[in-house]
Amino acid sequence: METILEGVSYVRDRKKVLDGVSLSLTDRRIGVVGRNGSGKSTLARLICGLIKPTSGKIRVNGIDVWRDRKNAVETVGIVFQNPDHQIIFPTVSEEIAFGISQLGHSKRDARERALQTLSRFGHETWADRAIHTLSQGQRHLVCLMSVMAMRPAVIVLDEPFTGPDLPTIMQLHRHLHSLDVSQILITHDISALAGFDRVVWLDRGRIRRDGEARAVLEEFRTEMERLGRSDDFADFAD
Amino acid sequence: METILEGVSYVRDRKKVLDGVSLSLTDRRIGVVGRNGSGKSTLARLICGLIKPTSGKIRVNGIDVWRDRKNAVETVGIVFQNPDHQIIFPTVSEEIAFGISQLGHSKRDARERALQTLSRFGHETWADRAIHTLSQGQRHLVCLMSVMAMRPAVIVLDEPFTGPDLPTIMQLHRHLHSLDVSQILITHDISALAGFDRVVWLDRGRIRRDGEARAVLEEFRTEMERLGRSDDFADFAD
Amino acid sequence: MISLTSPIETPYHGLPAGQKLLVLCAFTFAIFLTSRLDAHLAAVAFVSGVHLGAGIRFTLLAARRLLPVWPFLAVVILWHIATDDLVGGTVISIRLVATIGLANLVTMTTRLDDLADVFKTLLVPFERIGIRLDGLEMAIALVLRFTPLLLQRGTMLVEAWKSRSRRHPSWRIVFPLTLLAIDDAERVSEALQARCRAEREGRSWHVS
Amino acid sequence: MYRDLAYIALFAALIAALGIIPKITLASGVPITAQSLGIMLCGTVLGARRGASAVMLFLFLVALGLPLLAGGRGGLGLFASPSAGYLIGFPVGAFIAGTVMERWKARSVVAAAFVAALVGGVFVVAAFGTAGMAITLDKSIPEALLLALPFIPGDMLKATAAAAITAFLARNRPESVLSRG
Ligand SMILES: Nc1ncnc2c1ncn2[C@@H]1O[C@H](COP(=O)(O)OP(=O)(O)OP(=O)(O)O)[C@@H](O)[C@H]1O
Ligand SMILES: Nc1ncnc2c1ncn2[C@@H]1O[C@H](COP(=O)(O)OP(=O)(O)OP(=O)(O)O)[C@@H](O)[C@H]1O
Ligand SMILES: O=C(O)CCCC[C@@H]1SC[C@@H]2NC(=O)N[C@@H]21
Ligand SMILES: [Mg+2]
Ligand SMILES: [Mg+2]
Repeated sequence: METILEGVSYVRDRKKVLDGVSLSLTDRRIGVVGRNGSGKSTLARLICGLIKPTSGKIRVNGIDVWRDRKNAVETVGIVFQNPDHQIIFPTVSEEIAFGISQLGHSKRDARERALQTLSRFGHETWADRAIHTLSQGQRHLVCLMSVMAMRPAVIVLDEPFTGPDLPTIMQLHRHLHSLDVSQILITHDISALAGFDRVVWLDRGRIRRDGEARAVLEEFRTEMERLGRSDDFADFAD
Repeated sequence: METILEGVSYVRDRKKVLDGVSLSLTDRRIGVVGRNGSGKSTLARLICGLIKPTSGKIRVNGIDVWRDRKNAVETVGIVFQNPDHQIIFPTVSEEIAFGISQLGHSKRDARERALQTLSRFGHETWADRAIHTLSQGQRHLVCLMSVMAMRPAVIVLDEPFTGPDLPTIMQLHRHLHSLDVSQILITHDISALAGFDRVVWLDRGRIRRDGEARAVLEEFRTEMERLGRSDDFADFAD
Repeated sequence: MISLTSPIETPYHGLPAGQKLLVLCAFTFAIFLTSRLDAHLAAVAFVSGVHLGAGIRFTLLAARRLLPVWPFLAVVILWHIATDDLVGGTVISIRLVATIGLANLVTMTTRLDDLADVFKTLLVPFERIGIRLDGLEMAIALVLRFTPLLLQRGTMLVEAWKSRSRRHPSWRIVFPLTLLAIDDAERVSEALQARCRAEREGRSWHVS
Repeated sequence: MYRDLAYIALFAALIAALGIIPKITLASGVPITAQSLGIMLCGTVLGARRGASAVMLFLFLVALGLPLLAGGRGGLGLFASPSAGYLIGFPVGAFIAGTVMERWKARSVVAAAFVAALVGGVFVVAAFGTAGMAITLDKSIPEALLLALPFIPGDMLKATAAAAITAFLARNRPESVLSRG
């Protein structure tokens, strides 16, 4: 993949949520870390073309994700931080089939593939289940399956592992691996980034560090632990 | 604390979400683990008296939490798994002050204490902020502060650390410690239960193991990793 | 969500939805043209016959669906007795039972999709005057999701309230409920954008 | 488009959800329901076109036979019942309420919303409802007016609620009040 941001800023209610972010992401597995409110989810939305940068340019595999929606949905998928912010349809199979049908598959075909995805995770019985009767972790898994079923080239995962349980997470990792998809993974869990190629550390809307995963993570962890030990939070208030 | 469940079942749409759960929890720090959909959040709601058990009895410090709401809210507090399920009011200070004023404090007093809680976490500036402009981790922190500000004897935390960042989590731990409150912590993160007294392992609505934390966690971890390695998920479908 | 389609199979299930609607419209229109008692008696005989043609069990089910109408028919009759116009009262009562009964029969014997298709065809002329229909199917799916979601948001709010208050939530809880609802709409529109390849600009199916 | 679609569907669902509040059926055969509050909100919050669209979407689903009217009723029969006039008046009422809201840019949202709800959601709807009862029940207009009268006090209350809710939204989610956008 090739995700390129050039001087991207995003202003909301006169607050600079992101401020002059330039990135050129070409590695296969990229982590994004940063404190609460540092702008990680905003960055994810921008990369998927869901919000318009106040200034700057964003291209994913050469596509202007804000303008060219048709190609954007085929290229980049996003799993939102909160499963309830992602779910559109009343039943599980409709939810998973929706994205597939948007890629141009027929309704029948889309449902067929949705069922395949479900059975890949051992949840065939969920097909006609009303989503609101699932537990939160189960709903989170539905969101992940919906996006993976679309097989985008790049997938942006915003804290995807906070809902699913350990066996499901292991299963998800295997599945993601088999899909041959580039990942941009936002997380607070440093250990989830083991084996990643590169890590971007956001701090109050700006890039604080960006580089080889292990080095950035080491520095990030040290700084977070230092902050956590101090009891004077005043200067970090947002 | 003394949280006692006697043969508690909870049925929803003819599905036994919890099935004959008996527990007598007297330790100060108790962990609850289990797979997605095993009934952890349902157990949390029952212990706080938010839903009525289909059968069985629940007492927290001798209080019938479903019937005796007045004493229940003073005794047991809950932080929901999803911050969006907890937030009622438009602004941060209203949200935190609400619970305090419900304990019988005057409006002014409640706001005063809310501001104190905010400044304890270095977020005075949030007081009149619209909650929906906060990031998800920040909203999660607001939920935690709202409940801690009420100083209940027992606090049920449903995956409270999936939103806040590491420094905030460390800060929260210190604060919880200083409050001298009993905790019932639901989590998928085994390491978060280090130092806990006891762990309950739920499996498809029943208690699978219940006992000294380290032993239960060891067994739980082994089983979860075994499940995660196997690719045959069929028999665990819910 | 359950629809009001009958679980009992009838011969009418097989008829094209368009034809059934046409008959219904013609029947309703015709009956409002006259106020003669004999014409109304013939109409009610027709509607009863059509029902019985589908079997006793179906007729009973249909009659149960008409239950809410009965008490009010009694009032109509009483009113007309009081005003000394028993024939007039009978005519009105028969007219209501016959038209509602026949309409219910169409509803009960027609699948949702088929009915929707007929309505969509009927709406085509509206497309000419600027109403776009391409979002209709999506809109229907969204309503079916939002309706239980709103009720669930209500339950959630009550729980959130109860968890920190000794009092029952007051009616005031409708205010935060509307906020939750609006936030849901915003999120769903973002979620749609994330997976829908249609252009963001461009008009929806409502008049614009 | 997505946003419009989501809002329209949400408000159609809102009318449906208000149907769980129990109805009281009067002698005319038309019930007192909370659903007309939903009609008013469609107008005051969404504005004329989107508001009317939301109501039509709701009626479309009712006509299809979904049990979305108070008391779990639905189906084509409703359009031959004494309620028919009200049902047909719903989208018109929402449209008028929305028009008032859009045209009259009073400083105070509460005032504008109250007047809008009153004109569109109460009077226009009542006018259609009266005509409907006159036809289906074969009554003279004055007689039908008498039948429509008992709804007015409740409807005024609903208009007040609609105004309060619209103002609350305008304060806390200004961008959601599309009628003022
Ligand atoms: N209305 C319903 N109908 C059927 N099943 C339901 C309903 N509501 C909840 N359930 C089921 O109840 C079970 C318990 O849900 P609960 O939210 O307590 O799980 P949990 O252990 O907290 O899961 P997670 O780890 O995902 O948060 C789930 O399997 C869910 O599918
Ligand atoms: N309407 C708004 N007005 C002011 N600030 C806003 C608004 N919307 C978002 N923000 C701010 O934007 C910042 C970035 O939010 P974002 O959700 O991207 O953070 P995040 O890094 O994902 O945090 P988290 O780890 O908690 O998920 C936050 O500080 C938030 O307070
Ligand atoms: O049959 C129905 O459910 C729809 C009837 C419409 C009821 C109308 S709406 C205006 C007036 N106010 C009420 O409370 N009821 C009537
Ligand atoms: Mg975030
Ligand atoms: Mg849970």
